[in-house]
Amino acid sequence: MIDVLRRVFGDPLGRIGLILVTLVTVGALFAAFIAPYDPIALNIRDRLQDPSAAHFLGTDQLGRDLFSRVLYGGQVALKVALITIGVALFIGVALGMVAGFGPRWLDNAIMLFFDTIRSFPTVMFALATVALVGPSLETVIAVIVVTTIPNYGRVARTQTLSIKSNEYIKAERAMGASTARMLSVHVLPNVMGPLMILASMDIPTVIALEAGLSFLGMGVKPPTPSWGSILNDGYTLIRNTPWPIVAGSIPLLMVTLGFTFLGESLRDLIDPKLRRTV
Amino acid sequence: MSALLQVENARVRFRVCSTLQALFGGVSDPCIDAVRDASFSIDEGETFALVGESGSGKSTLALAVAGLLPAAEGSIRFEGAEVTTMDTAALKAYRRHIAFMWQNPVGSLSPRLSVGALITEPYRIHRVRERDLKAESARLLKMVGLPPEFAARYPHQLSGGQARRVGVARALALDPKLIIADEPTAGLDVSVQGEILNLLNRLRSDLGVCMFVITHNLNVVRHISDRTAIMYLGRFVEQGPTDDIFARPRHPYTLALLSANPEPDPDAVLERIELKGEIPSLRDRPAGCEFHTRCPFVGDACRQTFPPLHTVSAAHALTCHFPR
Amino acid sequence: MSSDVLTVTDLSVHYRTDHGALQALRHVNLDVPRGSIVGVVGESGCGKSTLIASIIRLLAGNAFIPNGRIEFESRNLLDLDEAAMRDLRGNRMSVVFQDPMSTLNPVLTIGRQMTDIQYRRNASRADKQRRAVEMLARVGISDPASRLGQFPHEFSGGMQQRISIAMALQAEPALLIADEPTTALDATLEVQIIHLLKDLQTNIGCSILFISHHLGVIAELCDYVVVMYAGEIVEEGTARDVFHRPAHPYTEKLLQCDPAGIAAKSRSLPTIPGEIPDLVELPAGCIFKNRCGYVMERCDNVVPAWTESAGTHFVSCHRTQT
Amino acid sequence: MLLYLIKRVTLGVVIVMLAVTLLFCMIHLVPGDPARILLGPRATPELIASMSARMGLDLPMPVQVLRFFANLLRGDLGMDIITNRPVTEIVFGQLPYTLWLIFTAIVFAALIGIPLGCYSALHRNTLADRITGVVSVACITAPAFVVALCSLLLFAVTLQWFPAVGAGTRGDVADQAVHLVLPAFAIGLSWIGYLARLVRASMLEVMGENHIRTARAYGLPERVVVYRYALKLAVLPTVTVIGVGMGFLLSAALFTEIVFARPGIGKLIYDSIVTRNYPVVMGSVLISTVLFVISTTVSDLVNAWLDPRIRTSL
Repeated sequence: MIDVLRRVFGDPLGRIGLILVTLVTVGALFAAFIAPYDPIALNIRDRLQDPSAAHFLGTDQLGRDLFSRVLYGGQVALKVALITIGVALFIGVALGMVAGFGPRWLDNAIMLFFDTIRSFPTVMFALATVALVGPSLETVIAVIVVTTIPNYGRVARTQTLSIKSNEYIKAERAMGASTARMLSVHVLPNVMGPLMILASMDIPTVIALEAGLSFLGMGVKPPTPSWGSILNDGYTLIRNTPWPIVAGSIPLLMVTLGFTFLGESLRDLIDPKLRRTV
Repeated sequence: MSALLQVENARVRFRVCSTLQALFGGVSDPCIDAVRDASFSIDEGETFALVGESGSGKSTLALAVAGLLPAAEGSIRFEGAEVTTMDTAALKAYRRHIAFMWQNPVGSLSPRLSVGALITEPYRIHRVRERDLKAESARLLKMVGLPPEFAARYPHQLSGGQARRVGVARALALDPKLIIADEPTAGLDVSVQGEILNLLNRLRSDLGVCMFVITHNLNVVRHISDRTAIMYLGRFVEQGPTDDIFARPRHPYTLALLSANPEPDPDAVLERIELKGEIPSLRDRPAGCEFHTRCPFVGDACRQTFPPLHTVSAAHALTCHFPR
Repeated sequence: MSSDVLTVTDLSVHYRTDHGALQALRHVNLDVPRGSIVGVVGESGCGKSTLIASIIRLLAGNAFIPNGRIEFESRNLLDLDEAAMRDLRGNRMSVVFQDPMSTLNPVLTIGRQMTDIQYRRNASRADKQRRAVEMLARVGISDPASRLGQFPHEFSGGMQQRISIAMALQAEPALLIADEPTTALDATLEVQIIHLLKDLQTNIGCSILFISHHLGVIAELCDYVVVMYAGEIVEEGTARDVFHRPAHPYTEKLLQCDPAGIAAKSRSLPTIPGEIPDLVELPAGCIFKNRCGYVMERCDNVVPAWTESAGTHFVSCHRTQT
Repeated sequence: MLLYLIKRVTLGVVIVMLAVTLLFCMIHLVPGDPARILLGPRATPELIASMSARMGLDLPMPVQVLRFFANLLRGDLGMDIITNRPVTEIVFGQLPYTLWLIFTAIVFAALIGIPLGCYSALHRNTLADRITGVVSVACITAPAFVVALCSLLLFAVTLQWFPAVGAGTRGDVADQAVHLVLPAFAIGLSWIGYLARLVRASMLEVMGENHIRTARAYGLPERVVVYRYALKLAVLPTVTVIGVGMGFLLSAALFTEIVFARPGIGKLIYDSIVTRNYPVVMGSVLISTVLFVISTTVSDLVNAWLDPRIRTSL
């Protein structure tokens, strides 16, 4: 682990990624100590201020400090990313391995399920659900989980299929190994490598999706700070002040860039062959 | 005479296109016969070799023997028990007694397990708890001539010859009665080939284990097997004691295979039998004798009728209209 | 004009690796006389592939050539610029590679590929196609005209190798390099390809540099034989010299090991114990000393010289020099 | 080939039907009566009942699904409950805007991304390649709506180079084109990076294959080797990726249409969701699903057409 980190740090791209991710993570985790203001405290007198020493990123239309809101917004983003990817990975891998290893009809059924989910454009599916259930963080998480399961499921299935055709799986079968043993001891460890990398590269996608839904007013409920809702405020105020958009975009771009650079660097280190498939 | 393994008229079929495709494409039979009418037996302590070129169905037959592929017809009996009708539990018990050596030495070893874990994998699968796995792995490594330190290595750190030895060690783990060796020397340099063949011969004389060797290389067969069968298009064309087959091959295909292995001597008098064309598709088996499209000695009868079984001796038989 | 089509003199090729320079070829000398077939024998890791790649100058990016000359038709290939080199490839010298399945472009038709490589000829499309058909017929492909429109995957392995040979000989080169052309094929097809190569060589009159690990095939096809071990040529001579009077212990052992040469049934086959030395940190002295049965004190630290043992027969071994 | 086509189309229809059924289930499993939500808390029970009847909500769900499909076969997607116009008319009125937007974006991305990827692959590990690599990765990850917002802020509001809202005057092609620039850029930017990376990777892979060595060993000019022998194979994966990418493109289009207040199917879905206009939601989600299924099928067929190995195996 330490060794991997050191090697990532040795790669310029990896180093930038690591720094960006660390900055955002630390900012989010220690928001309570770093943030100069309460992110939801109104201060109408100081509304729509430009950046200054008192407010690094200025204030919004309700006079809330944008820098503080950005820091707290990171908590929402990371929470959504970690929970959704963890759950989706777990379900996706399980379904994908069963599809790849199981009988043909089961494979077909699971693939049909994946294809159906994938054929809804993600955001439209999310919007439809949120509109029906009502906006909340839980809904956003549930929707993203459902829409990303097929991503992992398909990769896990492809990997399982290619592993299944390897001679060492045939060898296991010839020795009388049970399906459970083949899957857990021989397939799973080989499937997880590429999937972990894929998952790390999905973090920015999920964060962007959450921000996007919040931007549309379909994500976290106000006044909870989220990067997306900051951007939404900025959009309505676009002709008055550019700063909320800047304040919302910076952390989003930092975190997406950071995780992607990190993921790329990890992937090159761990499995150069994967360049094509992911 | 007690046969350990008795195969009679085995037939293995593969589906090559879907029923729907067959219906649309006007294909009468969506299946092909990868193996057809294969009959042989392996006696206690014997080594039996199956020789054929790519696509001859030799590996398919081996998989069917191990119960890894279903046989469409015929019977496969191991110590008198019918393999083709075994349920999962019976198959698992059966697989304790047979062991595979796979064609791809490195590829048949699970890449994330150490050599020690790999060769004791059979104990874990069959829940053999009374043995000390560490001692076992050292014992098995010693049997195949590898130092015990190898237990800590991983497959990608092994050379082809070493990976082969690990494969042999794993095959020996549960004291099998039959070892099925698929191309035991494939991909090895000639200087290493001998090591593996010697090892197999030694194990056979030390442990009395039976072997079923599958190979395209007749040179390998000569030195390790007692009896040999030659396969072409999924059928046995000649079968008999190895010495007889090498001393006096009778089927033209056997002749051609033997002559295709020239000795390393520029002055050797070559009577090479060059076959015409290529192996026909299994989807489109030639009428009459299936070898007639390539046979240098083809006659009219060969194009018309399937050749009868020609018996040279009790143990030596072939299917040919005009045995040499 | 010398009588040799190809003369390799003191050629070394190294690869840059993380651990240092891997010395894949060291001081290699090799002649291919006009109109002859020279066989190169060696096991994996002996440097056969590097030798070919350096002759056609398509070495991997991390390779470099510290010393040596490769003279082809009296020009040093290592001095030629890329354009001049490209002009030779497929024209004066061509190659048949090992794996027929992957050497042809999968998305272009055979006809397209065979006419593309005639780009130097100032001829009409129909003319080029006629030439392609003619070549396909010569390598024994039936109904060649209609098969021009087919893609490589529609041919069997043996047929693909015939097509590769047709492409290689289309320009009637002076030198054909055949890199294990039969290894991927079944034995009965191997015989066909060997005979085809021999026939075409006599007809066209080119020289062939034939690389193989199959001793029997080399013995049957080649006039001269070169034996390589761990990046060096250890023995060279006429096929008769090398196969009948092997002078290097490695050649001797290799011949003993070939099961095709062992007629009597044996339960204990000869082997060459040990492994090829590390080519990054080369041992001192003779390269074969760790596996040699005749090892002497001198082998430990003195590199054996390249010496003539009889007429055309050369060897690098201390044993023959005493 | 024909059989394959039939199979693909059948699969597509099944997927669309499943998707619609799924959406139906969601609408009905959710607590709350859509008619009540639509009409607000002050609606009278009679009004709600009549609205329910009009929307067909009083029927059991399977019947509703069947009725929906039956109407679908007649090309009828129901009525907009607010304006009372046919949903088909509304959806197909908006569809061209989205299609043009997506098409412009992907063509723009392909025109820049593919050559960029080729260049990188051929000049591997040079400074230019590294810079392209980093920029590409940076482009891929930038979320479309953030790019849309930033470009709106910079190019439309601050610099005023391009118009900020709408799709331009009908019939005025030049005006419409100008209105397309920023939205297409917002959607296409990440695709430039994506295609560049993809083409670079597959180009490098193809260039390492044996048949490229063969082509070089025949002295073919490098230009021919790269553009005729390698590129044709290297662009194959991009076709699949664009086909499957339709889902992402539609999602990106939704954000961009909202940010730039452009008409289009995404904006339609958003607006109808906000106004709880379920027939329009159903209709437009159905159409975008069909769009996605068609694009993956077409990309598979194009792939088969380009790659003889797949073509003959079908």
